Amino acid sequence: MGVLETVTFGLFALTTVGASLGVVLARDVWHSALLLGVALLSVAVHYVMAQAPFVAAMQVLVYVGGVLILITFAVMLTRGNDADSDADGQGVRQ
Amino acid sequence: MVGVTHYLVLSAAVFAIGVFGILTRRNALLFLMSVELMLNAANINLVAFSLHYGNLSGQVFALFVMALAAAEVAIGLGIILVLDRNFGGIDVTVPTTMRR
Amino acid sequence: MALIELPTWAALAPALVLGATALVLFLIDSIEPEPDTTSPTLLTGVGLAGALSALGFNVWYLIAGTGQTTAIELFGGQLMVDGMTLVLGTIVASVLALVVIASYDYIAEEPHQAEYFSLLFLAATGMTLLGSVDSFATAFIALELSSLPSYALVSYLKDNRGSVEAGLKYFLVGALSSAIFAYGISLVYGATGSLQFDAVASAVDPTALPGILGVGIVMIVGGVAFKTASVPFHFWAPEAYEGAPTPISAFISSASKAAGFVLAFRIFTTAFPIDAVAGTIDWLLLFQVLAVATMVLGNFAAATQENVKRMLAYSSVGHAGYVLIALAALTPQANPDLVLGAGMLHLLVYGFMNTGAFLFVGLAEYWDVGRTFEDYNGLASEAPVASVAMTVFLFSLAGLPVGAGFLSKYVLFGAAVGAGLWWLAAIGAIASALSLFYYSRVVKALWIEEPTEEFEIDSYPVGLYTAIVVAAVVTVLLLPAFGLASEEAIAAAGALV
Amino acid sequence: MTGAFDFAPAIALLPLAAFAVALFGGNYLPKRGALAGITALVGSLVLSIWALVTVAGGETYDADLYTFVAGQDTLSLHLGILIDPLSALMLVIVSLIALLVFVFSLGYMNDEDETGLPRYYAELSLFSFSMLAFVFADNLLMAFMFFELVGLCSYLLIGFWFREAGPSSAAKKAFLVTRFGDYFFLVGTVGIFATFGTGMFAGSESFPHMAEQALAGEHSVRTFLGLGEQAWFTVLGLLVLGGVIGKSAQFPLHTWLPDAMEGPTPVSALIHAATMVAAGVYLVARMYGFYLLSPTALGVIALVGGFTALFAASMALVKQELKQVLAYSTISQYGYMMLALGGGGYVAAVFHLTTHAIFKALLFLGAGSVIIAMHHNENMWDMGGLKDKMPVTYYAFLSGSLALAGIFPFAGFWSKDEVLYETLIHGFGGSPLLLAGYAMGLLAVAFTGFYTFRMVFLTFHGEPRTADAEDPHGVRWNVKLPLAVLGILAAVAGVINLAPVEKVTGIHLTFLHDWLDMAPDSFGTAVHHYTGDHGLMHEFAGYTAAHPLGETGTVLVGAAISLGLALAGAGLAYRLYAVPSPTEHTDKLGSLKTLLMNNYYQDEYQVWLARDVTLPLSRAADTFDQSVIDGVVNATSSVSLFAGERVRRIQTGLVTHYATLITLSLVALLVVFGYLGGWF
Amino acid sequence: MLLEALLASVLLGAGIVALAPNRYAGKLAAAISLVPLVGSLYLWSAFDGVANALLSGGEPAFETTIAWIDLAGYQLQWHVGLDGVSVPLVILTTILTTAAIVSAWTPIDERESQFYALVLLLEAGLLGVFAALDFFLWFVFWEVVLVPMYFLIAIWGGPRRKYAAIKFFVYTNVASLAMFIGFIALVFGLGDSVTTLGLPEITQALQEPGALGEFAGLGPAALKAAAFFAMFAGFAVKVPMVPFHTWLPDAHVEAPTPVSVLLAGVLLKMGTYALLRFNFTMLPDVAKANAEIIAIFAVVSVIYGALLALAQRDLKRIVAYSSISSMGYVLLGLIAYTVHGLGGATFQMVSHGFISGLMFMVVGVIYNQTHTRMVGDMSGLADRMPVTVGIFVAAAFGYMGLPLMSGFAAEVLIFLGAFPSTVLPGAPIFTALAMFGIVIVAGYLLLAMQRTLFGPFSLATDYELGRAPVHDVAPLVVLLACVIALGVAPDLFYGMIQDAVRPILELGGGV
Repeated sequence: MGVLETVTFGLFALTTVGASLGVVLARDVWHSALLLGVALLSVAVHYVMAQAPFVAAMQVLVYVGGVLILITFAVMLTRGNDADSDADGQGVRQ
Repeated sequence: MVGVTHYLVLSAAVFAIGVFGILTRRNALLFLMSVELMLNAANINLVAFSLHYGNLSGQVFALFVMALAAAEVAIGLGIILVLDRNFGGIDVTVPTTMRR
Repeated sequence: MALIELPTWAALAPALVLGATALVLFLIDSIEPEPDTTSPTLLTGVGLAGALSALGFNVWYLIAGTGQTTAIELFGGQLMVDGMTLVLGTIVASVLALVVIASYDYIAEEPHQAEYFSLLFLAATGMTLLGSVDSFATAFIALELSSLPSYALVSYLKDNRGSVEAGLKYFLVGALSSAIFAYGISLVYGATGSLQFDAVASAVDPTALPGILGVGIVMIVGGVAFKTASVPFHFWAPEAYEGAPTPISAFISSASKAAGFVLAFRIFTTAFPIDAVAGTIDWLLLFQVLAVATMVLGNFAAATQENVKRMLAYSSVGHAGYVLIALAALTPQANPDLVLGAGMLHLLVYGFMNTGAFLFVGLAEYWDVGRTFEDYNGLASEAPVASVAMTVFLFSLAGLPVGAGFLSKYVLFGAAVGAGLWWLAAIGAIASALSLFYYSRVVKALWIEEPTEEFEIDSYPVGLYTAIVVAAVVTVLLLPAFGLASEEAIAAAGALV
Repeated sequence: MTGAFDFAPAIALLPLAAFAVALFGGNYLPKRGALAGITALVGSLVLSIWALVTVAGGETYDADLYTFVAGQDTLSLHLGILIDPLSALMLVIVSLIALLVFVFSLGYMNDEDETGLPRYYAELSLFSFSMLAFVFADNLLMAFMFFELVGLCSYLLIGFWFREAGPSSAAKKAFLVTRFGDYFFLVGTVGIFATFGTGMFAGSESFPHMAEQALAGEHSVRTFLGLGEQAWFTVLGLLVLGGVIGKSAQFPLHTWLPDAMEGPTPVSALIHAATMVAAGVYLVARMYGFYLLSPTALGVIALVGGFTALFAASMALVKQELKQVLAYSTISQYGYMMLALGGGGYVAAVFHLTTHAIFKALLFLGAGSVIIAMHHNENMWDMGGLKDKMPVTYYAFLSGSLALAGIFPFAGFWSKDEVLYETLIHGFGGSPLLLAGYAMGLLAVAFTGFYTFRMVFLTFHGEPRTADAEDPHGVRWNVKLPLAVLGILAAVAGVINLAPVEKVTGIHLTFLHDWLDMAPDSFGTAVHHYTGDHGLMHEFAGYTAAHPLGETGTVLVGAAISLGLALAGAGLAYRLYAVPSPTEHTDKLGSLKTLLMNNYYQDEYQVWLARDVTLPLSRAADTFDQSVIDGVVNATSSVSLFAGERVRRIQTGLVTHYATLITLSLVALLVVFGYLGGWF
Repeated sequence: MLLEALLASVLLGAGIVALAPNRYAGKLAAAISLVPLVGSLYLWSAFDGVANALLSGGEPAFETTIAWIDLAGYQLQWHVGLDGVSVPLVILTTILTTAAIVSAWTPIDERESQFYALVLLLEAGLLGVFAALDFFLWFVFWEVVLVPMYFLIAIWGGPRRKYAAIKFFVYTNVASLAMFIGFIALVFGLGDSVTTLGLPEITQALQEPGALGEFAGLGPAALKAAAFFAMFAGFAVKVPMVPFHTWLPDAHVEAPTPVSVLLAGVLLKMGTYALLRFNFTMLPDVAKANAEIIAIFAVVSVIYGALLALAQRDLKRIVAYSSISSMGYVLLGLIAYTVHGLGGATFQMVSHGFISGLMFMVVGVIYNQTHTRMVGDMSGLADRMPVTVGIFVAAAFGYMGLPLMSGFAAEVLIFLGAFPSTVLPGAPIFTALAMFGIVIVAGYLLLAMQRTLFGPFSLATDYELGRAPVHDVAPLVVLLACVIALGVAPDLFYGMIQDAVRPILELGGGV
């Protein structure tokens, strides 16, 4: 039990951290948004493991169902005329 | 056995990644997403400690944080949209009309 | 006593009234579905009524002594009402009333006025609630409740690049800060297993996990530092204040700052009393460092500004530094009532004088006279009454006895000296002297310089004028009547420590 | 009983009233206020004489009349009147000469249609007030006050013709130089008050008396700076002497007096010859009991006096302006008085003071008469031959000149002789220092004889050398009357103290001595208190008289030598200048003449001190002040603003920078406080 | 309630004048200022105060005490009253204000109502400073004085008025802050033994041995010394003393004449008054222990200030620097700790108030006619304006300490007091050094007078020089009369001054 838990935790911890890193490192905002979803979902798994299923449910509903959709929406709205957003970090300052 | 410490490390890592994102990315949306990561890091702590102490206030607070994070995103997106409209983009380093 | 018959939740009446007013404003707006057809006068009137009744409740409760001997606890200790709550409520409601009146003219040409007012009242509700929080959970909620509408209000002029930029920066720094704050809370929860202030204090175990508690406390300091525009979380302030619609600048820089400080006072006296956490973190020293940094940075940066509003913004940072003395000086030898009370008093007086100063800038913007010092040259000949008021505000801010700012500032410095921190007072004094220099630049422009060009002033906005004059009168009258305010503020502070 | 002393304050206050009348009403009065002054001074003179008579009757007066400052548990300051023989005599002299000068002014000023006459008479009245009040002052502070006031009047009157550059400059110089002396006087006064708690001149509560007791060990006083009583009293005496040197134009503070001749001549007569300049000497005489306690101070007085007598006389030898000669002669004569005081000749000094007041006032008024006649040309080389055209002036002037030169039997002979005699006998009596003073005084006698008669001959004898001298402007009774009065007095005033005659004949003729000896014992100002067998001079100053040739012999030889020298000087002048067309024989002195004409460059070094030392010093201070002290102030503000400029640059406008700074600060705080809190 | 009525009348008057039309403002202000003038003279005649208001046994006259603010253990009060030190200064203030107002009729020709209102406001502040007996109340007045002064210099001043005004403003404000910190540290050091910020209570508590506890790591002695020097520095700026004086010449030169009159006449006295009240009454032991240092300050101020005056060409600057010099005497008198030292110092405050006011006013009258104040730009003025020049000469001699004018009495009393001081080692030397100031003062005043007033008439500016109008000359005459009256009868004030300063000497706390 303990080992399995630990392994699961480790696995999802890696997912969480990896996805989070992906969020901040991805060049494309789209990818970031998607990876954010992954990260948030894996966090929800941690909640379940920490015996907080309700919180986990809310995490899925609020974050994935609300926040992520909003962000996606915003990406769509702003992407067209945001030439710089793809070349984040290396963009040329006006 | 997964202890509080593990969660603490995890949350710290997520928090740090969020901070890293804020510091390195210029896209307003990514800024927002990084903040979400940081808030989630807080939530991981809260839930984990809630388990540790066996009281629910941590979980309850985590729920509030979620709700407020959502509200924050909503407001933030609104601002980002007007930013986009006024400055033709969502690069946070562009609006510097008030430097000095 | 009639108050006894009221239910305990009625102690929250000021916040409730403000929240209700926000909803009423929404309601009024929705009665007329066509956008922007609702009478501004009606909106202002309702808003004013709401603000004044909130003010009335606060003053009434203060006089009646509600919650001042023993705090009224609500919702299982999540909220409470005591003297500090009411003093903060008074500050917020007063500033709100002034801002509402001033906004009548300032946003006369703008769309979405009902939303503007509603957001204003929601923010005010959050700020008022910040005075009655008794747990980190409610603290976070109230903080966000006051911040979120503020973000929107700052970028209310959505076609104005300055306003949008201000809103963006405010929002981004705010989001970062709230995340830090939340994380700090989570760590404190981790270290103590509780979110309720009293419980945190009693659960603090200096031996266990000192790092987690310490990091948590520092992060919480960060959260309140953002709210109070203290260094290093002040970066949003100059730009948000400069870009925001001026009444909003006034509101945020006065009321919001006061709310942040009251929260800080409560957290650090109730949840982290220095005796309990001294082994972990000497937050006295932390606040001393922050106070010095804030005073110096705010005042020095203000000294060389060209834009009046931005100068006021930086000066607002500087004033946050003064009030930080109230926390920094809670040393063992200090008279804690006096120290905290002095901080409260300064916030109260600052509420009027700073609001008034910003509203004068709003008046100038209303007349399109420009934003720099030079643009104000000779304005006194056109608007003597407002200029007198502005002079009162500025000199009072600088600590000259034309208004109560003199007393509050010197009581604060005196309290610092009383705490043995004469050097802190000395740094404050130097900063204060510098502030006299830059405040008097405005006065000089108004009264002494010759106008560079003709002013085109064709109307004298009633609302703005009223607000400015009222603020000036209160600022002046608080000087002789300081005793009334100080009694309440010190009693409230005394209840806290 | 109403007596003279009840009216004593009026002696001074009458001229004060005249001051107010002349100042405010002068323009509406006949003679522009002169009559008010004359009336007041007649009153003063009458009262003074009445006081003199009363004193002669054996009464004296010493009273505090007005409490200037009533000290609580500390010293009080009073204004009071001391009338003893000395002050009574001086009151008469001053009021008499002042009255005569007022009368003379009618001719000198009114008849010449000068403007600003009310001012003139007001100032002259104010001077009379101050001088008279100074004379009867009963304490040192009051004396100082009126000493200063006469200085003010001197300043105002020298600068009377303010539209010209010269008088105002001279006035400034006069005031400044005397003020420099007064500075020491004031320090001394303050020191005396601090030491004794009083500044009274006479009586058992007076400071000379207390000092005497202190030295006798009967009473102790507080001294300062760790000095013993004797040394401290010497310091005090020398400090007060500073004022004396300034006011009485003694070396090295004599330079103002020749310049002061820029003032109207009656003013020169009154202030810069007869009265104010005498104030210094009078002051020493007034507090002689104090000086007698300090041999050092006495020695200094004597040397300063002797040297000044000679030094000034040498400069008078070559002057070309009438009044300049008189000015240097005045300095020289006051040197004699100082010599007398230093040499233990108290009576001699007062005697010479008296006679000098008369004959010098006379000479100045005579010079004024000449100047009127010469249409305000003062150069003696432009004169000549005036003897026949203005006989009254001439004879009066001659009388004064004989007195000045010390020719028997004119007043000056007696007094000067007594001065020299007293110095000589005390010099032989064990104070060899005085012999040096005596030698200088004696040499000066010859000089005096020469320059006096050079002046007389150049002015009145020979042929007229200019048109003005050919046809001088006439003078009226108001000029002649004072000249006549003074001329007679100059001839006969010596009778008041014919000491040599007494010594030779044994007939008692030293009336002045008796007079000054009449002061009551309680005052401690009587002559026998100073010079008697148990007098201070003997007990404290250590002076004893010695007569190398026997008493009579010494008197006669001394008188003969000085008379011989005076005659020799006068004779030389006669040879050189009593010719129809004299030439400037002093040219033969060559570079010495240049030196003398330039007053030994005394003015130059004082001007250098003022202009090339003090002014540059003050400019340097100003530069220092502007650049360093004010520079620091301004730099503080510049640095603050520069720092502000730097600080505000932190706000770059880039929100990512803000986030970075926030994070870094937070991390820094965490690290620091973590370290302090021991988290790691 | 007399004092309150007086203050209220001035404040009310300021309000009325502010709203009056410009044309009548001057006359109206003059008329209004007669109220406090007459009132203060009545106060003088009815004065019945005993001893020093701050010390035990002292009973101030016209005392009122009303609780004002309660600050956690410290009560601030409206506490006013007069003793022998403050009455003369109050009278000085009222007389000079009226004189200044009348003298402003000619030079002030724009925004008159504002000008006169500010002058009255200034008067209110000054009166408050001299009357207040509660620290905070006193401090309010102390600081409020800055505000009208700032405007008066900055609006109606000369070409560099803005620089001068802000320099004055900030410099003196910094000084106030230093002083404040020093004083408050002392109060807290007293701990529970004081419950109000009443100056008498604090002063008396400080005299109790052992009342002062350890505070902020400083022992009682160190605390006293620190507080003393903080306050000393603060007041030294106001006085001003070298090297804190550089704001003064700038302020004086730029200020319009009536303002210079008040600045030199009364404002500087605030500094010495405060020194007397705070440093020298509250902390005599520290003063005595550091007597030499203070005396050096005094002497340097006297001599250096006078030297600076000698180097100036601007008549106003000359008088300004000479004020620094004259204020040095006050300090010398204070440190002597003798009746005549303290009393003479106080008397000098009053005397110098009148004389320097008079000097500035005369210079102002000349400026009104010639439009220049530069020594080289004019000469022989006596020819054209004899009365004014006469008064100039009288004033200058008053400044030089001519007997029978108040300056002499003041200086002589100071010297008489300082010379035998037992507190100050080497007192005779210090006194003698300071006294040399009387020579230098004569030097620069005579030099300036010779160059400007005498000699052949000439004027570098294109103005038709005429006689000054009567209302310009009248205040001069009034002030000159005051100077002479005080010079002839110093006891008009000196008796009550002695009553008030004598108890200071009886304080314990020897070195």
